Formats: sequence, C-alpha cells, structure tokens
Amino acid sequence: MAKREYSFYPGCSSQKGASSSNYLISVQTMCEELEVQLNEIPDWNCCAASIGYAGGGELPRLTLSARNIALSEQHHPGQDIVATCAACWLSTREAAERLHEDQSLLAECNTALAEAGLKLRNETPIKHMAEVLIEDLGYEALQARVKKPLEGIKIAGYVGCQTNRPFGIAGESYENPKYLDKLVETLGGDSIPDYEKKVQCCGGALAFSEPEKSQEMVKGIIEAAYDHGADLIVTPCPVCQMNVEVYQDQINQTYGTKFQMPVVYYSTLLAVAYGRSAKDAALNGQIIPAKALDALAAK
Amino acid sequence: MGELNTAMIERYRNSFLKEVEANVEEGEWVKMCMQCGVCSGSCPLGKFWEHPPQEIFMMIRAGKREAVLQSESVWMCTSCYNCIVRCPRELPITHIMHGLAHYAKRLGLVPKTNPTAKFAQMFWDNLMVKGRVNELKLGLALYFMNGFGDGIKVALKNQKLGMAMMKTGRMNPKEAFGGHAVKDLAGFHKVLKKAQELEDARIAQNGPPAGA
Amino acid sequence: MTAVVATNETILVVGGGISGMTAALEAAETGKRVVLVEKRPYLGGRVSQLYKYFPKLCFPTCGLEINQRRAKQNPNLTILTMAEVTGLAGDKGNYRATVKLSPRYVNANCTACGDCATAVTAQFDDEYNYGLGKRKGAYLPYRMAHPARYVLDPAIIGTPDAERAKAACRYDAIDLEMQEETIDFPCGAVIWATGWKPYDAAKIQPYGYDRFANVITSVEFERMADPTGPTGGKLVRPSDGKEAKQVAFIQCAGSRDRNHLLHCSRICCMASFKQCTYVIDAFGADARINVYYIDLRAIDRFEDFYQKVRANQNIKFIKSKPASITQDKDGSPVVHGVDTEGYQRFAEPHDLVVLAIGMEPAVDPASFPVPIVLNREGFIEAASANGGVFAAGGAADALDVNRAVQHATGAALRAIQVVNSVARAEV
Amino acid sequence: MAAEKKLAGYICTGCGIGERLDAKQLQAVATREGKLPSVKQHPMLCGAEGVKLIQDDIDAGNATHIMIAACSRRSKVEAFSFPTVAMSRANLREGVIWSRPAGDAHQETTQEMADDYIRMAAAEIKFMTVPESSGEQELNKTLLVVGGGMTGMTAAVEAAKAGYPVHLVCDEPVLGGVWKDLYKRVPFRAAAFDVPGGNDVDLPQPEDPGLDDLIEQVMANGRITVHLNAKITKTSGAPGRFSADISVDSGRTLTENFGAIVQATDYKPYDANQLPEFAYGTTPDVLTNFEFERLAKQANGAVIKRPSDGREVKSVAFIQCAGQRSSNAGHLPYCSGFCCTESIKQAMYFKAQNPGCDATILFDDLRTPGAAGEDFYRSGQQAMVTFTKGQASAVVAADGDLRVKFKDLILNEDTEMVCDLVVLATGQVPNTGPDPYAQLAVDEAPTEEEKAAARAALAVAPPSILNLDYRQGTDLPHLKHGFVDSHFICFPYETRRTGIYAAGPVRRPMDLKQAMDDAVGATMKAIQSLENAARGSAAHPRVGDLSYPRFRKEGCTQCKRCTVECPFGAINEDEQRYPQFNESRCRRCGTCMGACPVRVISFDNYSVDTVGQQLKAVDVPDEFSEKPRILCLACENDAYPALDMAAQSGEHITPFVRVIPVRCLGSVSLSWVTDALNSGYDGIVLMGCRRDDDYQCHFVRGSAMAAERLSKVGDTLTQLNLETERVAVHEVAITDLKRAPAILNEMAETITRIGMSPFKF
Repeated sequence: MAKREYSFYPGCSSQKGASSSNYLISVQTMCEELEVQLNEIPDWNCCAASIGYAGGGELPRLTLSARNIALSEQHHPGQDIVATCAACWLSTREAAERLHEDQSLLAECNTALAEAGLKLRNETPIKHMAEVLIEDLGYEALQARVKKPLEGIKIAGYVGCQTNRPFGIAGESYENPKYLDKLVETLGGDSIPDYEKKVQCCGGALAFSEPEKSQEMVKGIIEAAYDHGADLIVTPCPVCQMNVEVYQDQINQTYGTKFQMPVVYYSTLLAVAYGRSAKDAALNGQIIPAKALDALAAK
Repeated sequence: MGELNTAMIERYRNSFLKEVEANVEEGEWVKMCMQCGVCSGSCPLGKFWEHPPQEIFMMIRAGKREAVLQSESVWMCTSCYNCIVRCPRELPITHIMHGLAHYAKRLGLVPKTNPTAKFAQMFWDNLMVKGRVNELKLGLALYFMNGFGDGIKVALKNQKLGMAMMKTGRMNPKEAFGGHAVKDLAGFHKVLKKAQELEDARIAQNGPPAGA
Repeated sequence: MTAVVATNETILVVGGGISGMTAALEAAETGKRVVLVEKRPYLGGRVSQLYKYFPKLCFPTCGLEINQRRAKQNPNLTILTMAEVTGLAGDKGNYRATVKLSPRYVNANCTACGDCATAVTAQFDDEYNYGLGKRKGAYLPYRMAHPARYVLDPAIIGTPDAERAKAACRYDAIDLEMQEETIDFPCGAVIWATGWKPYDAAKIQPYGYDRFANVITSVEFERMADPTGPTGGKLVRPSDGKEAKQVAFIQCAGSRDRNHLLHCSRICCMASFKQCTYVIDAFGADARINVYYIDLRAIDRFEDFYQKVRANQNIKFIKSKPASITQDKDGSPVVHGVDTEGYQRFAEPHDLVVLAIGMEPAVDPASFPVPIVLNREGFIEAASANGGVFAAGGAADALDVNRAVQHATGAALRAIQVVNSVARAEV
Repeated sequence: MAAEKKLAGYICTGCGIGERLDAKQLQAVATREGKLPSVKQHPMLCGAEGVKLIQDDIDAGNATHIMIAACSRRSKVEAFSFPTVAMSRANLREGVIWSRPAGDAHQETTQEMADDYIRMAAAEIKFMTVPESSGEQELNKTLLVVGGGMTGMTAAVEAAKAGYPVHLVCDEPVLGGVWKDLYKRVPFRAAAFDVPGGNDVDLPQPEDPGLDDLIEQVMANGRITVHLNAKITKTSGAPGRFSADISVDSGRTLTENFGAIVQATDYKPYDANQLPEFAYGTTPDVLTNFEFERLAKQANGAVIKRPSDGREVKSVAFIQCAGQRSSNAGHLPYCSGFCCTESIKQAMYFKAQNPGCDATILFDDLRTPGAAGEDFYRSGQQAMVTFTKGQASAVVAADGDLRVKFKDLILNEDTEMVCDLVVLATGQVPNTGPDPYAQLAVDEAPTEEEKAAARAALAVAPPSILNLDYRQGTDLPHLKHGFVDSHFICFPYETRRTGIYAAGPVRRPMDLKQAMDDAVGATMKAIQSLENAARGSAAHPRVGDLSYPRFRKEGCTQCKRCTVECPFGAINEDEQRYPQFNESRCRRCGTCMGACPVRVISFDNYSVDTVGQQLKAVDVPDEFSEKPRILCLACENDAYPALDMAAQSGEHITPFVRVIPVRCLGSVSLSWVTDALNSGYDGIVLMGCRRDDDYQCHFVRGSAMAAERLSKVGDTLTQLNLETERVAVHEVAITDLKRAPAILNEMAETITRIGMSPFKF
C-alpha cells in the first residue's frame, strides 16, 4: 500500500519533555507500522485550546489556528492536517468552520496573517488521528498488522469529550461512541461496550485551577472502569490521559480509594499489538505502569 | 476597563440582551433559547453551577447584567460540548459561555478570586510569549497565583506528581530556561497584534447607537 | 388482473388511514367514484393501533367499525390494499395513476377462518404491535382488519409453511402463484393521505431507546395498554415483566428539536395525558407519574382534559427537557435533568420511560410521483402548484385525529371541485 | 318490488358450520318451522358459486326475501350484497360455533342455538321489505351560509367552486366580521423546504390578512348572493327543502329555499372588563389583543403610539391567557388556541417598526403547535421578541408608566416590568344561539344548585341565530362552554341538526387558518347532505339507507314522546299535533320507534315486528328443562361487534342466549321486553353504548333514552312478580371482548340462582 502522507500538528503538550511527549512517541511508532508519514507543520503555534478564551478574544484565537492552517497549506499543499491532541484538533477544525461561515472574520484573519506574509485559503480537511485510523485506514487494515493480540486484557474505552463532540468520528453517536471498543476488539482485547462513563467529561479544563472539581469527576470515571473489571483505560485525548492518570494518588488521598488504574493512548495499544518494544510504545511514559502491556511487549 | 463598562451600560440602557447580542461571541443566539433546560441538565459540572446556562440566558433577557457578568458560573465551562450537541435549538452554548467570560474580563467584571479566570489568562499570556505553551512555567505560575505561601503548599502537594512526570520524561526542568518556541516569533507577534487591533476596533463600533 | 373502473371524474385517495378513509368515504357518499389505495393489507392506519382517543378516552375501533361499514356498503368506493402509487402522469382534472399491487397470496375466497394460521409455524415480528409481539407467517393483521382477509408473509413463500397454509385452506383461497402486478387508471384529482410515522427513537441518543429495554415510545405504550395487545393490556417493564407503576413521560421526544424534527407534533402532550390515565387506571394510588415538558400544549377545549389530569396528585409535571437517561443496577431508567422552574436538578429512577415520540410526515419527496410543494418540516403545503393533488391529514401537518378528519373532509371537497369542473367541461 | 313475496333460505356449511352442526336439522327447521318454501345449502356460500346460486334465484324471480344462515352480518358484506331483495342473516359462525366449545357435551345446546337463529332469521325476513325512498325528495343545490366573516366567505367561495349556489347572510353592513380589523395575519405556511443556510433562514413573517381579496372573490362570484345587514328570522324544513326568511334592515324579508346550511358565525371577543386586576378600563394603555389589532391597523406600519398621550411605544408587554384557562368567575375555562401566535405576530409589529422597542410576551405554556406554529415561534424569537415564562398578577398605572407585576417562573422570583403599553391576550367567545336544551337542563337538573345554574344559563342565553322552526328549539345544540362542536373524535362534523353544519370558532376556539380550513370541511358535509337528501338517503352514519319512519296516523295518541325524544330534533308536530317526521332530517336510529308506546312507528327494514317476531320465534323449553332462554338486544355498532370479535378470539358464551342486533338501544321498544317476559324468557340483557358526558352512542341520546325508559321496567317486573335481576341494561364498548360474553354468562348464572321464569307454556 502506498504511504499515506499527512500534514501533522503535534501541539504543545506532545513536545519533547512535555506532558504527553509519550503520546507522540507511540504515535510515531504506530505510524511507522501503518506506513503513515507525518510531516510536521513547520513552525506551528499553540491553538489556545479551549481555555484561551479569557485572554484571547474571538479573532485572536481564530487567528492562531488560521496561522497553523495557512502554514500547512503553504508547506504541505494538498495534505490533510492531522492532529493527535483532541483540543488541538477541535480548536483548529472549529476555527476552520467558523471562518467558512463568516467571511468578514476570514477577511480580518487574513489581514492579520498578512503581517507575516501568510494567507489562509481554508480548504484543508482537519482530522484527528483517530479519524485517520478508522475512516482513512479502516479496522481491517489495522487488524492486518496485529502480531501480539491483546488477549485477555480488559480495556475500558474512555472517549471523553473533544474527539466525540461536537464533531465526533463519522457514524458514531455522541452518547455511545463505539470506536474505541471496536479498536480494542480489532487488536484482540476485551472491550467494555457498556462502560457508562465513556463520554463523561474528566474536567481537564479545571485540572489546574479547580482540581477538587475535576478530580471528583475523574474518580467516577475510574470507579466505573473498576466496576467493569477493566485492566486499563484507553483514551484518544492527552488532556484526558494526563488528567485521569496522574491525579490518582491525590484522589486516593482525598477519598481513601486505592486507585492504580493505568491510562494509555490507543497508539500505545497499537504499538504493543504490532509487536513493538515497550520503549517504542512509550510504556515507560506511564506514571501508573500498564503491567499487562509491559508483559505483552516483553514477550 | 471600567470606562468601557460604563460606556456599555450607557449604550444599552435597559437591554442587556442587546448588549450581549452585539458584543459577546455568538451572543446573537441567546434570544433563540426556549428554556428547555437540556443544557443545564447536561453539564458535567452541573451541581457546581450557581446559574446553569439556560438560567443565564433567562437572566440575560431579564437584564440581570451584573449577576451574569460577575458570576463564577460562566468560568466553569470545561468545553465538553454536551450542551451543544443536545440543544434542540442548536445554540453554541459552550462558545456563548466562553464569550460571556471573555466579555466579563474585558469589562473588568471577573470575580477577583476566580481561579479558572486567572488560569485561563495565564495560559493565554504564556502562549503569547513564545507562541507555544510552556507547561512548566505555566504550572509554576499557577502554583503561585494565589501568593507565595499558598503556592508553596500547592507545589508541595504536587511535588510527588512533578517528580513522577520528570521521571517519565513528561516534564522537563530545562523548559524553565528558554523552552519551545515559534521560530518566526516576530511574525507571530505581529499577526496576533493585528488580530487584537481588529478585534478591539470591532468591539468599539459594535452594537446599535446609544439611546436605541 | 385487478380491474379498476375509473374515469377522469374519479378521485384517487392515497392512504387508507383515518384521513384517507374519511376523504374517500365523504367523497363517495356524495356520489363520486373513488379509488382508495392503501399500502398496508388493511385499512385504518395508525388509529387502528391506538387503544383510546383523547380527550374522550373512547375507542378508535368504535368509529372504525362505522367507517368500515360505510366502506363495505358503498358501491362508489374501490379499495386496493397492499397497493402503492408509483406514478402519476398528466395534470389537474386529467391524471393517469400507476399503482403497484403486492401479492397477498390470499384471494377473495378467504373466509378468515384462520386454518392457515394454525397450520404454519414460522413466526415474525408483529408490525401491528410495533414488534412488541410475534405473528405467524399466515396472519390476519389484527382482529378487526378490513378487508377481513388473511395475508401470507412473502418470507414463507417457497418454504414448507406456504405449502402447509395452502393445504390447510378449504376454500382455495391461497394462491402461491400470485405475482406483483402494476395497473394504471385515470383520475381527475388525487388526495394524498399517507399520514405520518413515529420518529425513529433510536436517533435520540441521550435517551438510550436503543440501549435500555425500559425506555419505550408512546406508540408502543399504546399497544401495551390495549387489552388485545401483546401484553394483554398489562403495563409492564419489557426487561423483566414487572408492573410499571413509576412511569416517566418525556415530551418533545424528537419534536421541536433541530437535531430531529423541527415542528411541534401537536398530539404528544395530549397523548401523554391520556396515557397517564392508563397508568392511573392500572395502579390507582400506587401510580407515580412524572411528565417532563417544555410547554404543555392542551390547545382549545383540550384544556379541560389537561386540568382533569393535572388535578391528580400522583401525576407531577416538570418543566424540563431531560438531558439524558441512564440505567441503574436493576434496569430502571434514571432520568437526569433540571427542573427549569427555579432550577432544581433531578436524577429520577422509574420503572418505565415513555418517549412521547414525534410525528414524522410519511411523505417521501424523492419518490413523490409529481412535483409537490413541501415545507421545511417535510409536510405538503396547500399550493396551486400542486395542481389536482391535495394533501389530507398527517401528510399536511402534525394533526390529532379530530383535526386530521376535519382536514380530510375539506380535502374531499377540493377534489370534488376538480372533478365537477371536469364533468361540466365534458357536458 | 315484486308484489308477491318469494321467500328463500340459504345455509352455508363452510367455516366448520357443517362439521359442528347438523345441517340437515338446520334445513328442516328452516323449511318446517321457518316456513321457507325454498332452502338451499352450499359448502361455501360466500364464494362465487354460492353467490351465483342466490343471484340466479333472484334473477329468476324465485327469491324476493332471502334468509342467509352463515357468518355474522358484519362478515362478507360485499359478497352477500343483493340490493334488490330483502335479506336477513342468521349468525351461525361467530354467533354459534365460534362462541361455543366443541364436543358432544355441548352439542345439543349448541345445535339448539343454531336452530333458533334460523327460526329468528326466517321470522325476521317475513316482516322486512326493501326500502324505497319516499319520492318527496328533490335536489336543491343552493346553500345558506350564515355569517359574513372569513369563515363564512370561505364556505361560500368553496361551495361555489364546486358548482353550488350560495346565499351568504351577514348581519353587518360590510363583510369580514370579527376578522375585519386584522392588520396582518399569522402566516398560513411554515418555512419553505429548499432554502440553503440552515433552519432559521427565511422564517415566516406576519402576512396580509387576505380579507379584501376574499371579499372581492365573494362579490365577483356569480353563484354567490350576499345579504348584508341581514338576519335569519325563520328557518324551517329539512335537508333538500329548507326554507329561510332573510330579513334585511330595510325591514324587507325574503324567503329562499336551500338544500343545506352552514353556520359560520365565528366568535365574539371576550369582554375584558372582567379583568380589573390588569387595569383594563382604568387606562387606555391597557388593551385587548382585539383592540390592539385595530390600533396597529390604524398605524399601518408607522410608529405605534400610546392611546393615552400619543407617545411612541418603546416597550410593550403581552399577557397571555388573560381571563382564560381559569376557573374564576367571568373567565373562560378553555384555551382559545389562537392567542399565542397572535401575540407573537403583534409583538413583531413593534419590532418591524422599531427594532429597538422592547416587546415581552408573558406566557405560561407557549402553544404554537404544528409546523407553521413552531416556525413562527422561532421567527418571533429571531425578531428579538422576549419570551418570559411568567404569571402576571397585576398591572398598575402610575405616573405615565405601566408596571406589570408578575412571577418569573424560571428565575423563580416575584418581579415587575415597566412598559408603555400592555396587551391582554384575551379569548374567543362562541357566537352561537341559545342551547335548545337549556330548558331541558333546568328540568333534568338533579340538585337544586344545578337547577339554579341551569336557570342562570337560560337567563343569559344569547338571541337566536337560525330561528329554527323546530320542535326542539331554535338553534344548534351546544356541546360545552357554548360551542356547538361535534362530540365525536372520528366525526368532527357530526351534527345534531341534520343538514346544518357549524364551521369555525362556533365549533371550537381556533385561529384564522383553521377556521378557513374548517369552512371547507363543513361545506363538504353540507353539500353531501343535500345530495343524499335528494336521493332520499340517510345522512351519517347510515348513508345509503333509504328507509324512513312510516307511521300509522290512526293509531297515534299524540303523546309526543317521539317528538321529544328524537336525538336530532327531526320530528315536528303538525297543526293537528301529529308527529311530522321530516324524513331527510331523520337519521334512522329508531329512537322514535322505541319511544312509541302504541307501536305505530316503523321502518321498511327495521320495525317492532322484525325484532318482535324474532324473539317470538325462539323455541322456549319448559320450566323443568333446565334450559333457560336469555334475550340479548345489542347495539349493532359496539356490543354486537364486541360479541363477534369475542367469539373470533375464542371467548365462549352461554348456549341459552339469543342475540338480536338493534340499530341503537334507543330503538328498543318496551313491547319487546314485555313480549319476551310473557313468552317465558328467563332473562333479558340490553347492551348499549356509554351514555354519560363522554357518551359514545352514535345517535347521541339513544342509549340514554333507552336507559331512562328501561329504568321503569323494574315496576313491570314486580307487577308480574318477577325478580328485577331478570332484566339488565349494560354499557358495552366495542373493546369489551371479555366483558360482553361475561355479562351474558353472569345472567345465565343469575337465572340458575333465582330459577326459571314461571311464564312458560
């Protein structure tokens, strides 16, 4: 199969030494296996995520994304933009659509971009990596490369918010998306289709400012996973991964729970299932080790 | 920003709805709400709301300007988009909430102690510096946002976590010095400066003439 | 070959539900020739699937009995069942209709004795009961079906069941060789009365109709309440058959919602009030009912009925469009939302949740035989551009039975105006 | 119709009849006891061959009166359709073999059941004749439309389009009625289908009311004669031959003949003087929606000024449900249905003229149903009309401002709003004549206070509109709240005055679009009734029935029961005080026949004899046989089908019952009951329809009348010193598949308990 090429928008948190740098590593491994080539958008900037709204007004925020798209259109013409971070994907795609609807905003955007000699044509599809896997490649192609099925590993597919709403993956419902479950099954693992917290918000946006609120939300998500006998949780979103994984100690302190629930990226699952090393799968990036996967990777 | 606030009060007299329509991102949608309450019921932070979205929309119509713009509630949105996908009138509720928050901040009406407001501002300021977010600096700034003493407490509470993050290569002390940045920083700043000017200009001449 | 006697003074009525039957009968009883085309194997449409009517709480089969007697006795009326209009050529006062007749595999000899049903074994979802029950492959659609003639499910043709059915019939009524046929005939005016269909509840994802057994639709609940229905009239939880004493009615399920149907379906509030009385009649003081609504639309004299229901202490009205439904450990649906009157949050478990499902017009613009003026909601608008095609009842708007019949009666006059002018032209 | 009666019987042995019953025996009964000269059997009578067998006899002139013993009269109606001969049907399938368990244990009694049904059908046919129309009928295609509003004008125009001449009577100097002050109307259409750019693009806006256009159509139409400033001073006759005196203000009166009548007198605006809490009457700046519409029309798109000081209105509040949906004295208990969209429309007047004007609608439930309704709601919101769910408690006029005090139901607080103008969304009061039964209500009221209430209602009764020269009053009977609506959900145009149809807000509260739609439907029914009258055919629900009440004048005692009890007020009294049946007003329910103590009223195909002879034909075994006989008279629309369907679904009934369908329980003659008792029946069950306020009797009062008459049967029984349990009257619905048989079986048990009747011979 011919290599697929995408214009890649990694986002701040995937950068070296940043909170989801492990995500980037596993994604790169996964893409090698799937013969997907990611061409990083040169000199991309932050998307302002969904928390930039206080400081940034509508136009400045749109302009941030506009700059990224413009750069992509300039350097990687004809290539779809793919983001791995849910927030990056959402902000960028939302900006693109908003600028489609509102021509005056688009004009203002371009006036601003002109300051740096950039122009936004705004003709580029903007995808999340999950869309690339499921819509562009398809489950069959993903299954074809499985070397080490995730046999006997029970995995709760935690979809969260931003890969799911408001755009979501084609054909999936907002309330009960099944793509992570299907992915887990594709890789030979045991899914938990009726995991009722799969789209429950983790409160990531408040993780820093109002941790007590976000951590209460995280608690519910982990509890439900335990109730269904999950060995680990898989997620497509760095904010979710970080937020659900790293505060378990603090949650245990607050609520007297004994959570030790590993939370991994789908890309880590694929890397392991495709027979790659723990390092390639960035399992060493787990604060709560995913022992089942470590074991499988070690085999 | 106090004078902008006074100007707006003057300009829109008794109609807060019109003020929102003219100055708040996606504010023109507020009038289309039919008070079904699906958004209020859908918000994952629901139980923390003093005023849930649908109630805020009603308050806007009822002209409760201060109560809305000074409310903590508008800062509580986590952008989960539950409300948006369920709203029977397709109101972009998430954006309206953000829009209200931003407008409140412009007018200087944000409750002084609201942590999310502070964090959101920090986040923006942080990314404005180098075009990319510096998680470490953001984190540190965050710890100390409520003063030094408080900051130490928070820092200690998160020390273990910090160590773990570093151990797993997901936090890098070197980021404290320099760190990731956009190469064409000058261009980046020019672009954003321009965008800000255009935005300010629009707000300035926005809305119906005074006395309408 | 089915023969239809018709001229361009004949009125074609498409749809044999209450609206189509009414339009056809009113025109026929005024002395006009009428051909009534119905897709189902029997007349009566959706009202035949209702247990009671609001606000009188009387029985639809009562009026249906009269309408069927009117139909049986009227020499001006030709009824074609299992028939669909596939084409309409020409224009006002001079149409030629093409009608596809699906094989029933049972001819007019049928005495409805039921021997064929006894003989066959295979079972199928009973569409008359919205799949809540099963029926045989040889069946009478429902007890009062008119024509009172059995039907063979196409799925059993070519199977031993078909032979069993044929063998069991003593009146040579089963004809396994029956083929689909297409006929065409002239007509001067067309009354389009294809009615409505319940909106697909599975599309309302937050309510989990596709995930939770104890979340059902109002049309299904109606079958459940009918003593001749799949549960013998018992109001029970599909999941475990336990009595459903705590029932939630969720209004605007699919209606007034830009993600689903734009329009207000008009009937749902009244239908839910009616269905509240079913629960009260069944469980009296033990009944606990919550009605979740945006606006209660008991328009005009219906207000009386609303007040009567409202007076019952066991029925609570909550101004709220529920956000979502989850399911608790024992399979009870839990309704989550906010009472917008004074902002109260709730998470109420119930035995059963009934979605007051919206009315989707059964008008398919893609396959409509002639150009037709539709509105954004998909209903047929009255417009001169529609020529001699007049919508009646549910095809024209979301209407209760009474208004649908009223509207259909008017449609009959519109059609008569056309054929009368034709008649004069020919004199 | 052949002068000589040729009787013939046909027995079907299909559907298991042959297996379950002794057909030879049936044949014997039909010939020997039924005295049918020719009796034929066929294994499948409803099949082509069987039908031919019958048709041949008819064609050969060998059969003028046929008895068919097969399935229920409700089955195979199309096959057994022989319009030229009289026909009776013995129900051997549903009525016997499906109602009885198989097996030798039951064989004897089941066979007896069948034998009796043969005897009964054979007896019945001897007394039936093929109805022929009286021949008095003529076709009068002209319609009288009463009411010159949009509803009436629509009725006139639509009738004319169908080729029917119309006289349109309007009591005002100009056409338009209550609608003539409309500045604009609520849009008739929903948003258009194929408009790009989303759901809220091009939403419907207030539109031209179309009044002038309609008036022009009326005036220009050669088939329509308009009478302005005119009143109906007398209406007499019947469908096909109505005669109306139309008096114009000049004092001149002209008399015209009509085939049918449409009453489209619309509504009267509610009198807001009953709403002092909203400061109505104390300041001109508080108006009703009707008054405001006039104001808007005068402004005609220009600035809308306050009546009090001519100041431009910059803020306006609309109070919904003003004096409506309330049990308070002087308020309307119902919702007027049109006011929500009306207020949205009126609020949009302000927005169109000055977007800066604040327009707030205070509502409890916003009622904008249907496709157009919800689109218009969104249209109003788009125009920035403010919708507030609130309950207004008071309006206070103070220093040039109006303070509207209300409870905001969403924000849950008592608050107030200051505005320049207040519009009260008041309701529609039906513009109907006095209820003909208002007097009856007084007489029938059980308690004193109800009597008082009825008298009060009578006292304030409005003047007559139709001035019907009817024995039962001058106008259409009211249903509720003064509306003359039909009581039947399936039959919205059912009328209790045949040939006279109400249209628009006289039937029920409604908006303009519905009123105009309604006019079309009512006109359809009016046209239908005059066409049927011309054929001598009954109106709904017995269209096609040519029979009509025949009566033996010499036997009549002028007791007037028939004229009083007729549910449709069809019967008048002539100069010599004899009943005058006005057959095209008659609905053929037979209530008059049931009412007549001297049995002088009958129909060709249904009479005291057709039923009386059936019950006499039944073989009544002696007291010691332990075979009681129970007579069941069942309404043919509900109880009888219920029994049929019960049998179909396998319910069993006592073999001792003999069921006779009746047109309506109202047609039951007490003589049948006494005859039955005298001829030794042990029990009698009468099954009619529900008769309370939610009555389901398709002849309105028939079932109630019967119940009233039969309430006195107890005395008869006691005189004969029989137990009162022997006669029972029940309300049975068509859905009573279990209950109907149970009632009969209970009666059988009762008989076993109290013993057989001594009156056996």
